[in-house]
Amino acid sequence: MKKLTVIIGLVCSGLVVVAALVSLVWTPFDPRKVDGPARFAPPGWPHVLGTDAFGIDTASRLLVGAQTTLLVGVVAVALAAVIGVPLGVFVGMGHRIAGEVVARASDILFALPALLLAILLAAALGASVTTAAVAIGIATIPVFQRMARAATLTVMSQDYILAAQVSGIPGGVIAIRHVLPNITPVLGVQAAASFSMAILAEAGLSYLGLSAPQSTPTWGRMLHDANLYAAPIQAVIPGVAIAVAVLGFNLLGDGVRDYLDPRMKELR
Amino acid sequence: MSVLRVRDLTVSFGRRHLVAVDQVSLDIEPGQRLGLVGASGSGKTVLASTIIGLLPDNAHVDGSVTFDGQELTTLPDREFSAIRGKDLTMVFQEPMTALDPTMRVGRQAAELVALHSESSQGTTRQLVVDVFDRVGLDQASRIVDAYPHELSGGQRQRVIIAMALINRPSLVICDEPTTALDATVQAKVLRLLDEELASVDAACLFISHDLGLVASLCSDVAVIHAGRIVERGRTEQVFHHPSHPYTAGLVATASIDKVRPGERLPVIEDFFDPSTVDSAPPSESTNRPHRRIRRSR
Amino acid sequence: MRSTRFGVAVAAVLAVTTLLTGCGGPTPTVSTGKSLTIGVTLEPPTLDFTVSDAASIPQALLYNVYETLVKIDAAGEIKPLLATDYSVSSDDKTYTFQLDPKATFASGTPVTADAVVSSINRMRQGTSQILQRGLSVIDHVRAVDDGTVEVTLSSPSNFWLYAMTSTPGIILDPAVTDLATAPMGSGPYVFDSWAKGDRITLKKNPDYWGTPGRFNDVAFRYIPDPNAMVSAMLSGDLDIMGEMISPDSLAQFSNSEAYTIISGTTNGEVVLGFNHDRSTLKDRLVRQAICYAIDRQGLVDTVWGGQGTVIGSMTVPTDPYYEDLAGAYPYDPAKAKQLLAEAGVTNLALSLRVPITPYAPPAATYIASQLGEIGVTVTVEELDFSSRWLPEVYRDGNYDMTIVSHVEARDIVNFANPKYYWHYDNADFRSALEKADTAAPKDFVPDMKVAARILADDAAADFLFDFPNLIVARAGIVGIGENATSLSFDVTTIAAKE
Amino acid sequence: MALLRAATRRVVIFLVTVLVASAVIFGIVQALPGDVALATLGMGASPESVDALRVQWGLDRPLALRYLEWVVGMVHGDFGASYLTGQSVVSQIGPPLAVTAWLVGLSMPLSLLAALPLGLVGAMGRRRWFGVSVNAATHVGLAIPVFFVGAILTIIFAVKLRWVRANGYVPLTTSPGEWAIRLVLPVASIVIVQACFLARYVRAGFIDVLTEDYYRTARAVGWTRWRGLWRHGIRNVATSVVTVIGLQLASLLVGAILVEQTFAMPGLGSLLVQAVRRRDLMVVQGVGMLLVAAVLTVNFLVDLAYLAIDPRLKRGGRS
Repeated sequence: MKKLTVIIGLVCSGLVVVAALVSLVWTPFDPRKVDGPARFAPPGWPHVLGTDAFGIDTASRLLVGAQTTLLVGVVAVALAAVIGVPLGVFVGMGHRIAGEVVARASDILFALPALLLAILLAAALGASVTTAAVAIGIATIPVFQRMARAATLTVMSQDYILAAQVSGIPGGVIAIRHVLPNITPVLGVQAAASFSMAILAEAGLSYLGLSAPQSTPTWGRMLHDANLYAAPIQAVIPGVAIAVAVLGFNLLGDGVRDYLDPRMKELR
Repeated sequence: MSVLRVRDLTVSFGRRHLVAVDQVSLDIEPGQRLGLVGASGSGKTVLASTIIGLLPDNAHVDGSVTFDGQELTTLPDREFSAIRGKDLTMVFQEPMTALDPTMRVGRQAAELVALHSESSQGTTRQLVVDVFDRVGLDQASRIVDAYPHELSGGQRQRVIIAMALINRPSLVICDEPTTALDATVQAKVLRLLDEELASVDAACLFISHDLGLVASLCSDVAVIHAGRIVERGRTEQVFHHPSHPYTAGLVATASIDKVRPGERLPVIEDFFDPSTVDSAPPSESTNRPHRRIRRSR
Repeated sequence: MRSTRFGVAVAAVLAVTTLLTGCGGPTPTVSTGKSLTIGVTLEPPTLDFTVSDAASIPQALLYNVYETLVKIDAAGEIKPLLATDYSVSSDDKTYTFQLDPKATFASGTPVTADAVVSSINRMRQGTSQILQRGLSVIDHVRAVDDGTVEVTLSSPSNFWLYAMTSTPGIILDPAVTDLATAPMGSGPYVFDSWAKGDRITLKKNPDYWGTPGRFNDVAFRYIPDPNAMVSAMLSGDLDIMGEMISPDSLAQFSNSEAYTIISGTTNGEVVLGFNHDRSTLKDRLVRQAICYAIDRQGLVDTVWGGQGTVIGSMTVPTDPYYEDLAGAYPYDPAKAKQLLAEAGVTNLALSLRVPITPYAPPAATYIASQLGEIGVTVTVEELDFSSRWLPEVYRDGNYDMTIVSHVEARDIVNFANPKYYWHYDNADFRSALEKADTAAPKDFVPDMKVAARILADDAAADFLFDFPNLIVARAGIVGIGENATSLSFDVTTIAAKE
Repeated sequence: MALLRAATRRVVIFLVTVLVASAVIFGIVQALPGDVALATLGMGASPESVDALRVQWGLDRPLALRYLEWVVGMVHGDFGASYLTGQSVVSQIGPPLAVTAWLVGLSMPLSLLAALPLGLVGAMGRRRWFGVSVNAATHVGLAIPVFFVGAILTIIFAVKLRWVRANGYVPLTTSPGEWAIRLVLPVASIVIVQACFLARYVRAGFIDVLTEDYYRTARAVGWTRWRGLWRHGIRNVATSVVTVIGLQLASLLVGAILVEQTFAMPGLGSLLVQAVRRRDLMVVQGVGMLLVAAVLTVNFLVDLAYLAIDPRLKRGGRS
């Protein structure tokens, strides 16, 4: 069953990656070319998934949209991890006052809902996919910070850390040599989960008009622009695409976690 | 009639059917105490878990276990649960984690009584205090209201023993009950177990790797190695005149105090070469019909 | 200046229709005492129209809660409201209004000349630009007697009386203190409540001085999401979908037994505005090339479900001076390319910064695609209207092209203001407009046609289409004006048949 | 005594955190480009009229002074007044807060109610078809955007079947019937997604218990599989779920905007978006402060809830 989870996760997320790669070199039609007379074509030939209100080929937009989807996930997770993990390790390694300050700052950030951040950021910098990804990333910093801190605490209680400390190895070296490698698996799982959360969050922001403009093909924006009554299928397609991507990365994360967490294994 | 009767019991795990208990048969008479001795991984705990029906989901069981004449391997969980904790109980190895940390210990014990009888809350509490008192818990009336983390390891193990005995069972399975305890506490708990088993007249399957403990507590002993019972008999008989080389090894390594200073300590391999004897290591069984037992943990 | 008979002519028409005071001729089988829910899209930021020019304020309040001396009817004619009659002096500078002696505010206070004078003077203090533009021409106002008001302009203006039919002409109850949340006027409905983010509710003015309102309460529900609006209408939650902003969904309402679809014109010209401060766009050839490159009928078909009239200048069909100039720049990409070549422009890259409205981003997508066909690279950016489009595009002129529907009536005058965000600076047009404004009424229309033609010839902007007045009502709702000639969603003419 | 000292310390830290949060919010909000005066005047605004309005609203005064006034006002329960309407921020927040509170307040218990059996079955049957299918269903449910769920529910139940109202909100005090019938779909949308989300935590919590020795003890003393898991698992599950809900509260209050938008409800998130668009900064600050303070308070309360649920923490407390 665990294997099945990982396989489905791999297939779903793999589909997204393949779609993004394919769209770099080829799409069936120009994903920005308006074709008035062809608007709202039902799925068929030559428009495999039909066309939208502009007569733009939905399949092409879907493929290109995969790029944006991945971009959002990568930017958000990378930002959150690059800032959150060092802070978490730093706090976890036992700097008392600095730790308290970081923890409180992280509390404030955590208390600021991601959406509020995104709204403010979009207001300050303008709504775009990048703004949305950055906002989601910032909002995810505390998640990584806390996760890294907890994992670091566990590692720090191990005897080999004590041994290292006793032999006078500086904290920075311990952090890089012993702590980081040991907390990486946990963070990897978190990264997969945050990745899918970021995709979902971006779809929400798109829905509120706080992410991509119409000219940028993204799944969230396609869903936002879809007319539920004139062509419901044009809402279902991006909706399913989002679900597949989120499901894929979620399952992947779960699969990896199950694999790493010995408690999840059946006892002999 | 035997209180417990195990026949040709084979337990294997997973898709690859890794065998943990292989063709084991044994009997325990009412009031009898049987020691089960073996090294880690020999299949002791799996055997105990099979008897009480708490094997993990991926286990396959073949053979028969009857308790008071009732077949257990095919018994539905609901009916099995009515026996567990009442007539058939178990004392676990790890007292630190065997109690729910979020519940007062008295309540955990009281629930166990209520589960198997219709007695009211008030009398149950008194019963629990009495039993706690009997197992040597000072200030038993205070301890019933304690959470597990407020008790020492020895106190917790006493609670667990109390819980195992509170419903006057006919068979108690003790899985290394004292291994996790300090040496001094170990002796006390063991004496307690001895007295209490006697007082409720319960039979006992006592699992241990420590021959000394088994010798002090059990009239009979079975030696398990690689999932098989390799020797069985009266305790003195087996320990003083082991017929199987593995048993001989066990006995010798246990008697380290007899080794003169400077001399090399004996190891089991001095007496027993696993590759030559019929006791094969856990093997993959093939073509063997397996019934998946009801999932339980 | 010369004397005019314009006012007199209008007055003659008014004399006949005085008794109707704004009624659209309801059928006899009307019921009273029901409530009316109208779905609209944009919620006003405040109800204080002396501060904000948001069209959503008059949409809910004008003619319904607030009344003016004269109003505009569905045919675009000036009709009496609080004034039964008026006359214009021979120098076209002094307007004398006879107030309806029956007229009272909803509070019971009669609408006296003093009240009108103080209201107009109060309006002149307003920061709203519409108010200032409409009222700045007034030299002074005075009460001749209790029922007569005299307004003297500093110079004759054909636009002035028209402006007085909208927010600049609103006559406030002298007792009003809080315009932002508690409007008080003399209309058939009074302001009841404003559930922010949801609805504004009006209730019937029981003591209305004219023909009473036909509904006990009227709610304007604000639903910005086009799908949600259609859902609300389809689920029977709305009586009227006041602004159909997803014309592609019209097919849902094709059952004429259940719904009535009203499709008329508005005063809204959807304009592809050029920033005339940009050197490339200063070149008329480039602007004309862009106009030739855009298939406006195709745009209307694709972006607005084929609803809307293609226009050719800053005028709409209900303007008296309207002339169909839609054929000025037929869709001709070859010609567009040729004009670009003539202008010597290569690799033209333009920003198209549009406000987030139902029509602008889709139109931008369409235009970007079509301009791409003639080799113009267009970067589309969507901006929130209030917080980003206004400061960046409107105030700071930081854009090449933008798309806005100019909803006010006769807003062609904006092209005469070089400081307006287009930075259109054409002395010929300015003098033509000035001439029309101050001309004798009979010359107004031909003079305006000249002005409008200048804009078309110069390709001052690409006038895409007249925003349609697209309304869906449930069957049985009658009296909705086909053309929206004012900013008001005028419910005084609406009735529900049983 | 030690307890009192620790409590005092926590309160001080809490207050300092809230104060810092207020400065952060004020800073971010004031740094937003755009201008409420211009946003209000709209197209046709002249620079003079914009300046006049700014002076009228006191926006020309120094930042520090305005911050001080704001903080001092908040201490007295005065969160300032909207520039646009002159109404107090508190009175503006009230009605939308009620909408969102109903939405979230009804959805959360229902989600939890649905999540418990889903998670329990998912944990117990994690190697069998029923548990696997439940788990798969929760995974899928979690992956669907909530507004998409809302749209589908609307089309089915409001437009096609006409069982309920499509959207909008009517206060409970105005008409309980209308209130209820309009809340059904938005609440259902949240519950569907949120239950799937919580079910995964519930499942993980129960699975944790399944591997615990004390669960084996419970089984050994005669608890049946399901009852034993429920009996001994529910507290463990409660701990993690309370944490999750506590941490999620702010996101839920603001995240409800997706559902509010779908169902055209005048909630807190919609107020916030609207206020940001119009640069009605007092309202933005007020709502932001309210949310952050609420979450910080809830975090504090979650700590307390931990103590109630998990006696192990009574000594020493959570670090």
